[in-house]
Amino acid sequence: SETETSDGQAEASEGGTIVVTSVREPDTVDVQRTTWVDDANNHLYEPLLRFDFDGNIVPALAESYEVSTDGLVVSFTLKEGATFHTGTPVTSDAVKISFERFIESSPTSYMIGPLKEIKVIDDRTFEFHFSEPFAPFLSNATVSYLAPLDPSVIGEYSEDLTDVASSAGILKVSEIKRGSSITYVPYENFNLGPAYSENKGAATFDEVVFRFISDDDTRLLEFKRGNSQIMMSVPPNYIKELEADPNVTLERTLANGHVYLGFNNQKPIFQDKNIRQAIALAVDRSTIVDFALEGSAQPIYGPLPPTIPGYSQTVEDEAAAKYARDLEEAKSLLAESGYTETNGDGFVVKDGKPLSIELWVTQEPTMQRIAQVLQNQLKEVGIEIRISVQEDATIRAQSPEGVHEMLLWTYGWYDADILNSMFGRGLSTRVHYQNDELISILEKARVVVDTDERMALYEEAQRIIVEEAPWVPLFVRENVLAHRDLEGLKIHPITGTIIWSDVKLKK
Amino acid sequence: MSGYIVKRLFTTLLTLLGVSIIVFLMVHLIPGDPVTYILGEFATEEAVNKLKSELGLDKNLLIQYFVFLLGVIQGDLGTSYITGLSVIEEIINRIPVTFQLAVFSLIIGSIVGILLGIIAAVKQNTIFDQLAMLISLVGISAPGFWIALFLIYLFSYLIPIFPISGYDGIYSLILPSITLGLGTSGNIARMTRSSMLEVIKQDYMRTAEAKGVNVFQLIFGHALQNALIPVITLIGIQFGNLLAGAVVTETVFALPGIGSLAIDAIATRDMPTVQGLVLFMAFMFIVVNLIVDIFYSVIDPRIKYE
Amino acid sequence: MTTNLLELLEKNPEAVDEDDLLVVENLVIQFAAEKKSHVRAVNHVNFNLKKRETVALVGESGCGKSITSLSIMGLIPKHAGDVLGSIRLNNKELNGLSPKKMRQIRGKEISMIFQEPMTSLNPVHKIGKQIGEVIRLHTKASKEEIKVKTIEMLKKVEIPRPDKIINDYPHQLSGGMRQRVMIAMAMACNPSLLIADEPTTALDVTIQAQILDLMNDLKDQFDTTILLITHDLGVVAEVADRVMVMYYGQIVEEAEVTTLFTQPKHPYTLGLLNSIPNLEENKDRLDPIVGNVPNLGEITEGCPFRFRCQFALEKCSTENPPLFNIEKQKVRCWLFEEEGEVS
Amino acid sequence: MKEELLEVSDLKTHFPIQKGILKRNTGFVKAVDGVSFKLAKGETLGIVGESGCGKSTTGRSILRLINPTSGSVKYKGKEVTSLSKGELLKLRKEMQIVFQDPYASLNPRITIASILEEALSTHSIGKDKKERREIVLQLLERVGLNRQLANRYPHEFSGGQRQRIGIARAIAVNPTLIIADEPVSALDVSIQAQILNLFQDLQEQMGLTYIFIAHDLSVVKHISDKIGVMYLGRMVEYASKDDLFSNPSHPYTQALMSAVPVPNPLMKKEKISLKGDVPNPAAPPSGCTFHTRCNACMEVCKTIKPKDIEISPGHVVSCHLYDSAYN
Amino acid sequence: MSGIITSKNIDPSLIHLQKNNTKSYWQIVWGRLMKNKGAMAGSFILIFFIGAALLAPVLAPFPIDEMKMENRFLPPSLDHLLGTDEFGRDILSRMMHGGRISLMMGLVAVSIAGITGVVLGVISGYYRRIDIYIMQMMDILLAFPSLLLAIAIIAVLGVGLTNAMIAVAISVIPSYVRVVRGAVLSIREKEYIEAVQALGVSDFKIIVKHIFPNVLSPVIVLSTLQFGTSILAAAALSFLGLGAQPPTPEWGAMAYVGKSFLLQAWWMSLFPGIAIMLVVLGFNLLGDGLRDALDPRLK
Ligand SMILES: Nc1ncnc2c1ncn2[C@@H]1O[C@H](COP(=O)(O)OP(=O)(O)OP(=O)(O)O)[C@@H](O)[C@H]1O
Ligand SMILES: Nc1ncnc2c1ncn2[C@@H]1O[C@H](COP(=O)(O)OP(=O)(O)OP(=O)(O)O)[C@@H](O)[C@H]1O
Ligand SMILES: [Mg+2]
Ligand SMILES: [Mg+2]
Repeated sequence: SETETSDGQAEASEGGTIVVTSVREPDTVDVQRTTWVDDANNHLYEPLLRFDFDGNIVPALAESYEVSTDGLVVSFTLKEGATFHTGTPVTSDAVKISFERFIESSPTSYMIGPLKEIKVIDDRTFEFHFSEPFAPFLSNATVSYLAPLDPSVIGEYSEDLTDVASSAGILKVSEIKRGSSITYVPYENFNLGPAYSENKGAATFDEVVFRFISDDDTRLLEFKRGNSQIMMSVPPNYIKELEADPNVTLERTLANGHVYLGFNNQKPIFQDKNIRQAIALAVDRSTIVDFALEGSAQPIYGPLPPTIPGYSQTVEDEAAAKYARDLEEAKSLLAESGYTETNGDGFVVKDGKPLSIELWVTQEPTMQRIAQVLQNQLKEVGIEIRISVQEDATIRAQSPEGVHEMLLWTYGWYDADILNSMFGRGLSTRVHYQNDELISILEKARVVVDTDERMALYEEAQRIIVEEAPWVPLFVRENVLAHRDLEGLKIHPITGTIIWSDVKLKK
Repeated sequence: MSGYIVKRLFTTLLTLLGVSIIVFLMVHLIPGDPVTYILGEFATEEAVNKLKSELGLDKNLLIQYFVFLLGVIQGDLGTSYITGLSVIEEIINRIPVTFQLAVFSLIIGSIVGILLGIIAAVKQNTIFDQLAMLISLVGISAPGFWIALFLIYLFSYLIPIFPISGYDGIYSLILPSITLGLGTSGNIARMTRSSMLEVIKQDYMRTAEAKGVNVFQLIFGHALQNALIPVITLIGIQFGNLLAGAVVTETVFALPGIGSLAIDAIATRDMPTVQGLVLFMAFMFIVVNLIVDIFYSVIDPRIKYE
Repeated sequence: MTTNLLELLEKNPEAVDEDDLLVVENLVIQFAAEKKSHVRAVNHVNFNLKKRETVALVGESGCGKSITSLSIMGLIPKHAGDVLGSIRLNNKELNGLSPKKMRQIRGKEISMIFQEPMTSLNPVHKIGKQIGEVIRLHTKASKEEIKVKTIEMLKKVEIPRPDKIINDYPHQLSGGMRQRVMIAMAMACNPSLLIADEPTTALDVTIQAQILDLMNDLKDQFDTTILLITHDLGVVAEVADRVMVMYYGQIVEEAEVTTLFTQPKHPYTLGLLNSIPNLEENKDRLDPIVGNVPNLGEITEGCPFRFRCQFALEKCSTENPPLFNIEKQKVRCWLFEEEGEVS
Repeated sequence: MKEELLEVSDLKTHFPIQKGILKRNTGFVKAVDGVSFKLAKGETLGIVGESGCGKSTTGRSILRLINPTSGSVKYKGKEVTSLSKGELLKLRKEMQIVFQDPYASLNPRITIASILEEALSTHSIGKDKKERREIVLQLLERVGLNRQLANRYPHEFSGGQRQRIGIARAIAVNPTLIIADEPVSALDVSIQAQILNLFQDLQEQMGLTYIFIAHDLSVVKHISDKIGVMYLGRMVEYASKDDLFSNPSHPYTQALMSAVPVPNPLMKKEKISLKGDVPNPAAPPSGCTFHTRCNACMEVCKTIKPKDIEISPGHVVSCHLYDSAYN
Repeated sequence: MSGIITSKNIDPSLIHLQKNNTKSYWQIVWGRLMKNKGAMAGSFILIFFIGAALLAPVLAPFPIDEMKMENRFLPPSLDHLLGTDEFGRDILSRMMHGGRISLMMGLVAVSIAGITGVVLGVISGYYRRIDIYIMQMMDILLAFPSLLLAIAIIAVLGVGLTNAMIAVAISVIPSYVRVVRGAVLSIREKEYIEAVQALGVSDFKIIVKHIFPNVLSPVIVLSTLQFGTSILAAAALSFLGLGAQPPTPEWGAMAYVGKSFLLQAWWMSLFPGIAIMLVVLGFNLLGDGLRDALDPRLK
């Protein structure tokens, strides 16, 4: 129920409180102490680099950067006049102190690669020296984990920055009510607005309140009643409902990763490629997308989603052709491996043992729906799926030990190096797939400095993965965000984060 | 009287000790390594070992328990694996909401329950009795989450007079308190009724009647105090159940209480938090029952001199 | 039998006797039983209590002694049973009195003490409060006066240190003490009638002797009439002036205490006296009444005692005898049809 | 002199009073504190005393339903207090008990026939089910109940009838000694007389020996050959019935006798009234436990426990009045 | 032997007054139960639900796991009496099958708790020496509010139907122990126990023959009530996502899933919720009726 002015344009105003309802409360606002950053605290931090809307790496806190030809040194020049929330200027020394703390204590410190040292050249110039080339570094430097923190605060509070978080992002913390909400206010001296936003300075609203409501329905009701302007993570089943509401705008962005059905490739049954491919052939992605996700996803066949540089449309098309649902083909692959339907119960057997696989799923309702659909689809080729619901944490902790048979899991990253994390030597904690050829390609891609060359390597790697089918990529989720009564809200198409610079409340 | 209290305090201490052992074992029997969880799966062996010794996980179980117990005695329930915050602080942050919620529901439940119970007992075997008992049975039988959904749909969505979720002062607690209070009132009503009926049969009630006491005084002056003795125990137990029942209610109403903290902690396997919470709630429960017991001896003079 | 109730009433025009404190006429108490019928627990009971008299009501368990007394107090709840007939205290009809009026009589004009001193006091109230409550209910005394009166009453029932006892709870007292407190409570408003329902049954003999003494003393002090309900013939012999013997809801014999013990007429009374061992004489064998005390509703016609009676006549099984007057004694037995006249 | 069947000497049974946090024993209820008597076969010993004085505990201790604290109980010359489990089972066949409460003493869930059957099968009486059934029916008749009632449940009987069933259970195993713990206290006078007669009949027929506990002195007098008067765990006077009544010697016995109301309004006897209440057995008075209520109390009574003194053969009194040392 | 009995001694009144109407305890209880309106209503509800659950394989109109996407979110209609869910599965059919799970959860939880509780309770009540230890243990268990205890147990055992049942069962044990112990204590004081002890009957026989049957009625009453409580607790756990997991059509889990579709398909959570409430209500009504009917105060 907004009032429209005579010329049909809703008037926007400065100031006001924007309420965002979000699902998960950040563990902490100290980004160097967590493995989880999302929209609820991303805006606190200003990384050195960022992606533009096309996926190119562009300067952010850094004015410019340069990679040496041997790939061992990356040098940055900081923008003039950037300050942390406390007013402390962002200097090379500050960056060094912050990164040292990061390396020492962040659970994600591996992101910085084989860093030898940080050399401060002058107030605004510094160099990262690596012991060997580390290609993913630039993409990693776009992520909040690697954003510098305020050394004045670190000095004072070193261990626990939870209540005093200070970085150089567009918003700063105003109040934290644990278990309930975090309130942010625009950082008044912010001047690092990216190229793709109109306003380069501080945001103009008064405050943003992130309220954390894990219950989907409650979150929805709050939003529908207008108690909140932004609803994050709209559950798929509410999309239709919200689309029908003229006051509501939905923003959909593809995730930086996909949901996949992962095999534990160490298990004897999955060392048989026929079985893996048969399962891949039995899956009907569009049904999953349409009915478990209410259409808010895009089916995917290849290893990388379009949102990660390194995605290749050709690979995707090849994969899609290879693994388009084909029940007959799946059945014959199974038969080739000795699994046939004999006893009339619809399930295939070999040596009297039915092909029955346990699938680990988290408690998330959507995942559970997907699992049920998968269960139905695999049943059509005679494979029995036993759904076993595990806590998120259990899966994280147990899957590296290889106790699972199959899991429904997801990944998200900004760089194709994720493939190394998934299949690299000793790193394949979810699918336990080790292929020397693949590993050597992936390792090479980590040290190659030239982007084109690197992308070519990734394409090669992807082809192997498609052929070998150590997992079944299912779909790329759409992150759906709903907002109302706002103007100027943009979502970054690659990272999916909210761009706060231009956001204004409608009157 | 003080002897009685000392005795109760001692058994309470014993119980607390048992509770702490169970809680401790529970957490340490869990499969899965907290260290992997904290550091993530890419952590180096060295880091793992370092953290292990920091957390004392390399010591034997008995020592670990004593360290834990020592901490507990000093009010230190450890730090969360996830947030790195002190568990006790986290709980203290969250407890006001849960506590208020439990207290309000208990007040609602007790008032409604005791009144229903009195009506049912005084009008035994009439339609009032049957109605009151049916109401209380429905209160007991209806799943809490279902009542919550129903109330939200009705009073927040269709007729928006209450906030749907979140905590914004006492007003936000009305629907959750009703949700929780309903089940409680059912239990209390039934207990009040049967206890009242029992008391009405007692000889001293006949004595009071023979004195010429009127019906009102008979019920409120003579019967109620006796009848409330078992009801008060029940209220004590209910308080504990309310704290636990808050888990469901807080989840549905998105209240920042210890119930929702518990669910989050379980989902993330944040064992120090789970451990701290369980210990804390058990502690609360025991303390409340202790208070109830002592309060008891005030209304039932027989206990004082036991 | 029910239909001519009114007739019966008419046939017995009130014999107004100045000395009569309580007159009970044609008292019938019936309880609802299965299938909409009802059973009579008390069946056409007539008696009167004179001022300053101690009358004992004896009979075996379940014969209706307690509910007779409760009906006088108006304590039989309406939904449980019907009380028919007339109960007059000082010529004032009590049966049918409004609950409010009845409350003013209870505790003030008629008091009652019960068998179980252990459970008859409210466990959560102090002794002083419980005694004080009667006084508060029936007089306009101030708090201070109530306390003084309470202590005075406790002194009267020979309780030591009454000013301390008023702050005690019942469970802190022994059985005998509690019964004294009950008596103090009953006598606090100086009632004209005290009903004592087996006041000493639960007590030891030595304590029983104390309590009986005390009741006798108080009776003289307060000019109270006592209706003593008991099954102990020894107690009856010691304290009663007059005795009524009850069997299956009826009074079967009524007489002065000496008459009853020396010349019992009803076979039941006789049987009772033969059943009890006696300290003062040696019997080799007792001579009990055969059979059992019948349950309520078991016997519907004839004399209810005939199954246990050695002298039962043909007539006994068809017709219930009326009360025959033989001098000052009354007997409900066909054996005395000739001798006596129907009262 | 007849052969002694039972000899109890200085029997003591103390119950710990558990108090405090650790359930430490903070004292003892001296429920039975030095009881001695002898009983010959075929005799009846009556025990009277006020409630809580330890009558039941005495009975139970003799039967070893409670293990006595000290003292000896000799049955047919054999020490009972030290019997092993197996020997105890044999004793159970010799000694039986009948209880006060006719409502609580029968299991409401099983028929009276199986209640009696159980007694028989426990001691392997009767060859088979059929024979035992026949014995059960005979037992019922023996206590004056109709055979046809065998398959009924306890709740279908009146108090007096139940008491008969209780007695049938006790005599089922053909015991020599029956301890009857207030078997008639809960009954109406007319029924009480029936049961007393039944006891006497059975004694005649089966040569039973009784310990008959009651608080009603007239009942005890009626049925007993010897009488023991108990006060606060002690037997203060013990004599043959005739001795006791012709020459009651302990002040308590005297008071008790005078307090019993006599069902004869023409006889007004002189009363000796006792002051005060029965003291708490957990905190009994010092010296002679009766001194607080005694009309003949001397200084010595307050401090020194009286000894048992045999004032005439078989007549024992525990009172300083008869102790030459103090008079 | 019978010769000594004079006919005078045998009670004449008894024979003619008490006709052949001898009834055992259980017959009396049955008679009382049949007269209790609440218990009858409760039984009726339960028979209905149990019948539906038992006959589910025969009666359920649709298979429970067949997905028909074209039938999604159909509101209640003649075809689908209770509507369909997000995969076009018939809710009625799923609920009929789900009833088996919910009832089974109650049954298993009550059986585990009942057996453990009765054994512990009898031991605790009969052998006083062990009593304080068992009771202290129960006090410790009781110190955890029951849902919390269940959640804590699940935190250890992991989520899932079986674990939820175990958790609920454990949290219920103390109430059995308390009730049974109380009953044993009061029965132990009864003279008839002493009488059989005096006869020399062994402890084991006394417990089995004399104590246990008397403990049975409070246990039956408690079990009936706990049945309801357990179903409720299990549903609450499922609702929190800790119990039964999809596609298992447990009612609590169905309500949980349905909750996500509250505004577009209210029937998905409404009906399972009602079913839980009715079944629990049924057990409570029956339990109350049993409590009255089993009242040991015969006559
Ligand atoms: N509320 C009632 N409903 C039905 N019957 C009742 C009720 N109250 C008493 N009775 C019956 O009335 C009869 C007389 O009872 P009452 O209590 O007067 O007996 P009593 O002579 O006092 O016996 P006792 O010596 O055992 O006290 C009994 O058979 C009893 O069962
Ligand atoms: N098991 C027990 N534990 C503790 N104290 C007991 C126990 N049994 C009896 N007593 C106490 O021992 C004393 C004697 O009890 P006992 O039952 O022998 O008395 P009694 O003479 O039979 O009394 P009554 O006439 O009331 O049956 C009482 O004070 C009683 O409280
Ligand atoms: Mg009575
Ligand atoms: Mg006794």
